[in-house]
Amino acid sequence: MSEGPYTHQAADTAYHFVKSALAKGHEVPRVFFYHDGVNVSSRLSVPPQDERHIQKNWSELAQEHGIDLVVCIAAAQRRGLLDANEAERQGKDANNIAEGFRISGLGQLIEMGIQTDRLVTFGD
Amino acid sequence: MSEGPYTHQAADTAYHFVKSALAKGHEVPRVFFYHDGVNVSSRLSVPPQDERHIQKNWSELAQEHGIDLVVCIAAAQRRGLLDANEAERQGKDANNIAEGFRISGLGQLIEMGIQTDRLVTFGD
Amino acid sequence: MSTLHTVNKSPFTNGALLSCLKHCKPGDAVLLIEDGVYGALAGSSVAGAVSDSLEDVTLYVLGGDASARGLDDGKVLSGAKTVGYDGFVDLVVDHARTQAWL
Amino acid sequence: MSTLHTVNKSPFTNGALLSCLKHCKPGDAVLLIEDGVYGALAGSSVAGAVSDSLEDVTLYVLGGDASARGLDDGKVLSGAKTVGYDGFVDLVVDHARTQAWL
Amino acid sequence: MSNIKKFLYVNRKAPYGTIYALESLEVVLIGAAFDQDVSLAFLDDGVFQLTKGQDTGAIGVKNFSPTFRALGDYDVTKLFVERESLEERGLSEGDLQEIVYEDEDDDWAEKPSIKIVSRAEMADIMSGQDVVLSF
Amino acid sequence: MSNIKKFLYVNRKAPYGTIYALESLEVVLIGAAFDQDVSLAFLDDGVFQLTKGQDTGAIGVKNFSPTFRALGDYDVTKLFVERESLEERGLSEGDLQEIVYEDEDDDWAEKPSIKIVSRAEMADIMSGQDVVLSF
Repeated sequence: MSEGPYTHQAADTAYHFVKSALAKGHEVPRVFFYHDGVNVSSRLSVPPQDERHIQKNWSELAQEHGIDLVVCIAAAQRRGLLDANEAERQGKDANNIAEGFRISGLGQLIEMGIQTDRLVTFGD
Repeated sequence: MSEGPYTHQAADTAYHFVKSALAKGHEVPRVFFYHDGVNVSSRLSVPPQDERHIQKNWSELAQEHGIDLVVCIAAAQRRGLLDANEAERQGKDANNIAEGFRISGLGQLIEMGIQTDRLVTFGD
Repeated sequence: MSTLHTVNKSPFTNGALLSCLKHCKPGDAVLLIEDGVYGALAGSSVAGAVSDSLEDVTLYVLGGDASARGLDDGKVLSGAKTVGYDGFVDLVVDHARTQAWL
Repeated sequence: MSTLHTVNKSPFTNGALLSCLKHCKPGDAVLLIEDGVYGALAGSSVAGAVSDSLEDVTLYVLGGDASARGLDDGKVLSGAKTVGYDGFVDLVVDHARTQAWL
Repeated sequence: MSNIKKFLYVNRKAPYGTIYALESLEVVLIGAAFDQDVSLAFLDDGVFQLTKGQDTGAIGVKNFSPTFRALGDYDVTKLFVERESLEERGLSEGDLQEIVYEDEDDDWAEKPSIKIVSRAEMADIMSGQDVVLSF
Repeated sequence: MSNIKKFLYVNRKAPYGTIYALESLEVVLIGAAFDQDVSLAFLDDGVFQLTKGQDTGAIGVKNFSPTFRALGDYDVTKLFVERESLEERGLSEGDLQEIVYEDEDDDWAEKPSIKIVSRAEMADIMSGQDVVLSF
């Protein structure tokens, strides 16, 4: 997932794709958020009432199906996405990563390329 | 300013442009951050040591020259950029807007279109 | 085994679709998603180039994206096949790899 | 009074530069910035179309963006003028309005 | 009167794939309160914003195309659409939704807001503005 | 050996205007630790990533083009560049920086990492991969 929420449709398309794959009985072990895709993980997003809530949709889907939502640490740091540990380590007074997302390295992407049968990229 | 930091060069180009305009004696009363441009205002950004710090560059330039840095409230809410007031109003447990940026409405953009001699857009 | 290519940009603004078609192997599939669905418009300035490639390549259009943009079946190139998100999943399974033309 | 147009996309990927040139009035200026500077490459597949428009329009290239991309003066279309950020500011002042082709 | 400026909103991007079309419309709606001389330009992929029959149900994104029909109530009545852009996309005026306004200077007669213009006319419209906002 | 997959990193975007080229390189560097069969493809505007003489001083952005020359140390030695993409941009191989690696199977002889290929060869390279990552 390579693009941010609302700005590009990629986060929506990926969500519908993953839902369909799960409904068909496929396994989706991990979604890796890279580039502006890391912005999907912010729990501070407040979309208008009549719009979908992209972060919540992902968090709920992940909880229901045990998907590992990984946010790339390098991409996230640049763009101001931090979890509590990272915030403390960087001396920042706040953090903004939503439940269900975890911060880790690019190796988590490569690992999936090695272990899974298919890898699909959504982005801009 | 219509695009986010690091992902697109727009925030850098706008910064250099504004610096040059000020150096030449022009007035730059306001910079309006819209679309993904609102992401520039996050104080949680931690770029690598050898990269420029886009948010800090803007905050410092604004403080030095009295520029009004306005972050569009509607665009910011969607994308998870909140100041302390907004966070409280929305029931969020954290906020992330940096000093020197203030959240306000789109009228602040139109107003500049009316009052200034020139309006320049940087984006994607 | 063949490749599924995805294209998500309008061919009137961005070169991704034409570049993709030039790199397809016979038997590959191209799935148009998001703004990419405009690549299936009949009667457009790129329709000829797209149609020509259909000899070797199967063209799919993500139906939800087409409907969102007001592209009904009458406006879509004959030969293009409409699929849903579940069809997208099947295409990924049925091809050895998926290449996104971002 | 004339218009300053800014273009920040590569013309090999995106249609912004060609659309911009088709909407210029005689006396307008086009400033290539960011990835737009590739539009000033001599000998490219779009160089002819760009050169043709230089009869009516003045073409500027933001020097810092050209240097960043390894475009030295020898690679740039003759007729294109290189400016710095301060020249960019002057161009904005010297034209009645600035239109960004995003 | 001296404070009335000519504002042009330039729309060159398709709807839904990116948010620019929607967020452009949000600026237009807020801007309408400022009583300026407002025009909207639709060219290149921007013409896709006005196609009729948009149904976003399957992609889970809000369909904002009906909002264009409300622009007349905000006194936004000049929507210029470029003919060449339509033609390149295999579209004609009939593929666009009908958008009308009530003309208060003509006994509230209902008139079309969309005006199809040539590329040369679009260039003239652009060059006659005080402020150009691009999306 | 059964765990060795063919990874292709596809680079189609210019450097600096957007971050994709830089963040692609970051994936390549991390990915090199996994001992897979790695190739990089440069086509369309991606060929601009490899031009020589890049000097980012005036734009205040980090020049990452020297990093390509370090790829050999990470055993990333197959950089395929599409000839047609170069030609459309008025470029030739001489406009690209020289990138070499030391071949351990050939007494550490220095060999070029960049290989110019035709569009048809690029299509063959793409179709022979297990995993394709696009930037």
